[in-house]
Amino acid sequence: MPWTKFLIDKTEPGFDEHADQEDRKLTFSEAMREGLDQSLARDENVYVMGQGVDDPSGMFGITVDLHKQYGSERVFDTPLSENGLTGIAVGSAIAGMRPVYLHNRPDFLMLAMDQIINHAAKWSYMFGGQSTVPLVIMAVIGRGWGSAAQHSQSLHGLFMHIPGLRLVMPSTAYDAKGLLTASIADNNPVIFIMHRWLFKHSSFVPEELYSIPLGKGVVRRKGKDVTIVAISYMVIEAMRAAEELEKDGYDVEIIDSRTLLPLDEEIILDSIKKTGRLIVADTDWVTAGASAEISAMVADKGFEYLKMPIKRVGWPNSHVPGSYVLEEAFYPGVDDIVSSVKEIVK
Amino acid sequence: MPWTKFLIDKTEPGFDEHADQEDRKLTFSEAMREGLDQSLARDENVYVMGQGVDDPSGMFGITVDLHKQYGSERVFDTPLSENGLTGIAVGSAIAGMRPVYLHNRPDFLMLAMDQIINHAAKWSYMFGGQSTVPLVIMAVIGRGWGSAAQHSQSLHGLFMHIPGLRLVMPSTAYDAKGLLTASIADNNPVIFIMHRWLFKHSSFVPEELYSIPLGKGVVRRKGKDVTIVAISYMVIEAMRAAEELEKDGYDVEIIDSRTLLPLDEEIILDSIKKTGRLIVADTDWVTAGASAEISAMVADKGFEYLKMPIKRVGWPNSHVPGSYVLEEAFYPGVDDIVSSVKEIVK
Amino acid sequence: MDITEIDKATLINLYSVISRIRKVQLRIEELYHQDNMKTPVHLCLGQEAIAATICENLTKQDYVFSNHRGHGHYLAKGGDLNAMIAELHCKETGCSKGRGGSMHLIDLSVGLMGSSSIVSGGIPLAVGVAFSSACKKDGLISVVFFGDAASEEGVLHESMNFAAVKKLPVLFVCENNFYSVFSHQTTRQLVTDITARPKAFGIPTYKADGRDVIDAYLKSKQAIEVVRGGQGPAFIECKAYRWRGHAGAGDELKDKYRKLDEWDEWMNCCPLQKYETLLLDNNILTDKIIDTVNSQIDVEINKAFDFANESPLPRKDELEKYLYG
Amino acid sequence: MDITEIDKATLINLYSVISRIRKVQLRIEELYHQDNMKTPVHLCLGQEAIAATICENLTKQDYVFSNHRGHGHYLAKGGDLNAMIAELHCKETGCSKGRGGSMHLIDLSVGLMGSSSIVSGGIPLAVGVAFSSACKKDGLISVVFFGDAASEEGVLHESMNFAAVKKLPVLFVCENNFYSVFSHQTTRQLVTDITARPKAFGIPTYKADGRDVIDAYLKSKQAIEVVRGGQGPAFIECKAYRWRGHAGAGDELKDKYRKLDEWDEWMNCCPLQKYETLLLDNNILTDKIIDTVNSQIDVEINKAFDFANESPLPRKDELEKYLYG
Ligand SMILES: Cc1ncc(C[n+]2csc(CCOP(=O)(O)OP(=O)(O)O)c2C)c(N)n1
Ligand SMILES: Cc1ncc(C[n+]2csc(CCOP(=O)(O)OP(=O)(O)O)c2C)c(N)n1
Ligand SMILES: [Mg+2]
Ligand SMILES: [Mg+2]
Repeated sequence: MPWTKFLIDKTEPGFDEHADQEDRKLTFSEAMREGLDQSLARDENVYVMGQGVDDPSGMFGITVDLHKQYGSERVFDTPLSENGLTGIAVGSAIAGMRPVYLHNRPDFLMLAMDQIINHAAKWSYMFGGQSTVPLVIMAVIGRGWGSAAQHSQSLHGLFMHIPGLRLVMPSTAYDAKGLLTASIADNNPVIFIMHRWLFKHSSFVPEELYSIPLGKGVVRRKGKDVTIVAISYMVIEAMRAAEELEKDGYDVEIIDSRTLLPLDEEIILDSIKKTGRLIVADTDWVTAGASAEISAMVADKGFEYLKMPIKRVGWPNSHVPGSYVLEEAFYPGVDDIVSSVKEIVK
Repeated sequence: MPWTKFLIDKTEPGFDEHADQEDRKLTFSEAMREGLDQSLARDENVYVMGQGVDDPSGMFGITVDLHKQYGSERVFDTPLSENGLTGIAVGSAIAGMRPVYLHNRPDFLMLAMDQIINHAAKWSYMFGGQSTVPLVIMAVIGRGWGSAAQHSQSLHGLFMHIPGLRLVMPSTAYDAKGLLTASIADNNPVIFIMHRWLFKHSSFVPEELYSIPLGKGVVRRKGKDVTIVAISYMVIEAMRAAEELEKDGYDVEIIDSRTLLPLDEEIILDSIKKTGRLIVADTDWVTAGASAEISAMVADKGFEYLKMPIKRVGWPNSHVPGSYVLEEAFYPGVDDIVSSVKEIVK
Repeated sequence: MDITEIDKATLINLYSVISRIRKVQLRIEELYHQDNMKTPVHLCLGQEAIAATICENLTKQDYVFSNHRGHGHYLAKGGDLNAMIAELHCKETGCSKGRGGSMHLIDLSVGLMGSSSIVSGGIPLAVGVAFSSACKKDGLISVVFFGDAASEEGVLHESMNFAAVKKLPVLFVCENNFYSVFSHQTTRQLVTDITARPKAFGIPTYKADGRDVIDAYLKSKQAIEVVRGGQGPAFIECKAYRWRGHAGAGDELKDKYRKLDEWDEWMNCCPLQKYETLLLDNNILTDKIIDTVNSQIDVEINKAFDFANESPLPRKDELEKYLYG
Repeated sequence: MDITEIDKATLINLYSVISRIRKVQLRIEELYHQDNMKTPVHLCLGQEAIAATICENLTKQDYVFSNHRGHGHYLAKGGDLNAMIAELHCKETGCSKGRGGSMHLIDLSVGLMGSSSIVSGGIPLAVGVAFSSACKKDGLISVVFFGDAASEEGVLHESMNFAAVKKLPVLFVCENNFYSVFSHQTTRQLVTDITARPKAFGIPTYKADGRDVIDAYLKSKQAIEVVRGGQGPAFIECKAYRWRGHAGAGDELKDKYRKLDEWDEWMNCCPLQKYETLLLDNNILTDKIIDTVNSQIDVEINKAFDFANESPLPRKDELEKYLYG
């Protein structure tokens, strides 16, 4: 049946920051799998758990067959007990392990908020820095095929509110592997959110393990008229919008935030210094989310450069609907970005 | 022993929007109790539950002896099972009851996020409006006496991110009762967050049941130099700051948001049209919280009026510390508001 | 368990309900590849008798909460077929107006209160409805269906504890099909007898064989009589086999994760076939009646798909319409 | 239970640990009204023997997670007294550098891993540490203390299930003092035998009388031997009485919520007094030794309060210092 395959096979044009490198093109999920594989090989304290990580479909390919390589003690399926298992991961991290806990959907993290927010994020602080919690929690934003309100949320806006967490949202295969390495190496709880529509996108991925520092955004496209700060899958939509806008003479700069905690404020402010205009594009509700934070940050620290209102392109005030026609109305994309740009440029 | 009493007895000058009314001055907690009492009397579908609602201290006085009046079937203590009990409250609401579920601290709501976010907030939408969830969830922000990171959070920033919820944060006894009535009467899940330092503040409270519409802010003080949008207890701090600033010739306008979902955008924009300057003061982390949303909203819809950067006064990037000296450094107050005003006015 | 304990009308009705669920599932599966149902489906093939026998013991007003694998619960409780098929087609005429999709079926007119696609999510909701019934003294009971994996969620335990303390009229129905997606129960639970958990909260428990309609009916009846008696909750574990993959049509990967002895044992025992033979042997049904029943069902299913296909889609400008109640 | 099963050194050590916890608690209570300890305290008066007997059976390296009522656990495991009293004074020299307060005690040098003030929060953490030990095959075991009300949280059940499936070396210690703040266990649980719950997950269980040091010691020993044997988790329920109010000094409102027969029964049986008499009767201790032990403790406590009082407060410019690891 189509739905799982449908989305995974969805091959939209991704983009590749090393387009000139001919060899070693991997998809996002291949890059993730490679990163996990190499991390497991490198450090015996790393282990991978989650519902279905050892099953034949292997979490959209991210974990496929890793249990065969590393044994079922280091790569294992879990009962349906998200809060308990998160606490167990935290406990093991306190004792020196480096757990990677995978979830199909961010929606399921709502069952584990007590352990994430009240425990993982606070354990270092509460005890004066004596313990650390090197834990990576992953989840994949679902989209499409009528998965509806309880299976399509992003929810990273919630995590961005909590001190002590890292929040990572890669948009390319290259970044996925590099940020994964940095996340596993970090001594703090990392929420690592992926977007399912990125999984078949491919780009150059070096074979060796490498790390992209948390807190460094990247300029995906240079331009002088307007800055778009885009998160996760919205980078793709922004790139497409920029191409369309180029035809009409708009010169768009695109910043991929890559991580939201820490947020690379400097790269954003530097860009706005030049363009004087900001659009924030997110895969989540705008209200009190990541796009609100980025906008508010600029409305304070970058106010002097701003020539026009800051626009947010993100989810409207609705839950994710089941019906595909309503999904079309729900999800913002190229058109919304294009019209927002036209609203504030010229 | 001091700590509970200490905070409850803390009588700081509140303020009273009907200062001329001599009689019927009630404290915030008396007003809440009266509102619950009258709501229980008015509608047999209303019931009150929560850990300790029937105990001798009665939730800081809010529920004291209500179980004696209405019986232990309508006012009852619960096991420690926050997620389960929230779901139970939601289920009963679906069946036509109007539960009021009280918690000592917002921190404990983290255990119930699945039922709040995935269920209560979505139930109406997911089923095309056929069911409603008239539920009020209350929690009291703790502050002071070394309660530390897991017992002092506000966390309303999280709830503001979720469509389908109401979010209510009263700052006066008068509003407490009126907003409580509106919350119980509302057909949607309402998160009702109180600040413990407001409980002994008193103001005029009419005897009869009355309702303050959700989504209507109020101007607490008129001024022309700068707009301060203040949330919950920060209204008190802002009023004090305004008095101090007045001495130096600053004319401050203060808006009490009263509810964050819905947010009264109009009253804020109207004020900024006049002052051209905005400070948002919150009892929560600034990052991706309510203050970010209000700021981002104005940076879009009110940009043309803005003369200066938008400042946020709220919690820094730290957990709430245990030690009182660190608490002093942690909590923003009058001084921070004063200096923010001075930064952007003149 | 003895067939003579059940009256003829009930036996026939059970046959028709089970056959109807079966046929609806098979039709959905058959057409699913056409991509007109753009919503995940979790078929209950193999598990039909559980929903049917439980609901046969309920009144129309009694409450039911369902889960992601909810087609059978919806139909057994009397949910409107047209509205269900339309929902699978994401149409405005769907039971959730196209907002919910396959995992969010509802029909309040027959007490089908909705379903959560969060595993275990419906459990406390059902307890809450039972609490409401206890307050209102309306004599109704509340039932929640959930899987073996849902029993691993803490919220089940919290819900059972509260239901037990307050003696609420709720029946917990655990459909143990041994799997959670690809994962077998034994990798997730040491004590595979799930009824051990409710016992720990003082809740009376029952076990039924979901392949055996008579057994499932009589055990359900006992459990429901207890709940209706006002003595508090009960719990029934019904075993059955998930004939297909977790979601969608077929089970492409079945050789990669099924336990083969288990597969043989369970797949060789079709609840519907077994029941049909039993009814024929006991002269409750004749081949002719069976034909009549089944062809009526086919007609009804055809109509439902026609209805769904002809129904309008939701309007884009009504995206936010049902956000607030 | 027979005192002769325990060697003399152990018996004496237990006396000293229990007396020390008692005295520390009483001193905190005595001075609490002075408001120098600006942090909520949850005294464990009446429950001292539980922490003492469990920890007596542990090695220094074994792991312990504690909860809000954690002073006894910390001291029994060997936590540094100066650092604890300094923490209660919110000083930089406190065991959590003044960031945690009374509910967040830690001493990693003796395996006291920390405590959560979220009721039940420490339970999965302890299971996680046990998981780590199982991976590393370090032979250590992990212990978590929690109350009767914590047993109502779903996460306990999730944690027990996982520990059982994976056969992890963790001991669950439920201190049943009958109350959660003002609320009696019987209003929250129908089955008040808490060990029914772990049994449902296949976990061996033990029950001990927290007033009776010999009983508590020998039962703890059995339970811990099972866990150390590598066969998986165990669970022990220890009953004891919370002599004071939920938090702070004294129990002003006790007449308003205590069950009086229960109060009489339990308050008339002081674990320390009973044990002292037993040791005297069996010639394990003499009055003289008792005096020596207790005056050493007094000296130590005096020093700890002096240390705390003289210690510096945290620096305001270090507010954010420990946010990241
Ligand atoms: C809280 C939560 N975790 C994970 C999932 C993903 N998921 C959906 S159905 C399912 C399997 C549930 O198994 P079971 O409860 O036995 O029901 P069955 O599918 O066998 O009917 C899983 C893991 C979910 N929907 N909700
Ligand atoms: C999840 C959660 N809910 C509520 C509270 C408030 N609270 C703190 S201690 C306590 C009582 C817990 O009782 P029990 O587990 O029996 O431990 P005891 O205090 O008796 O030692 C409560 C309700 C909390 N800290 N955490
Ligand atoms: Mg199953
Ligand atoms: Mg207790």
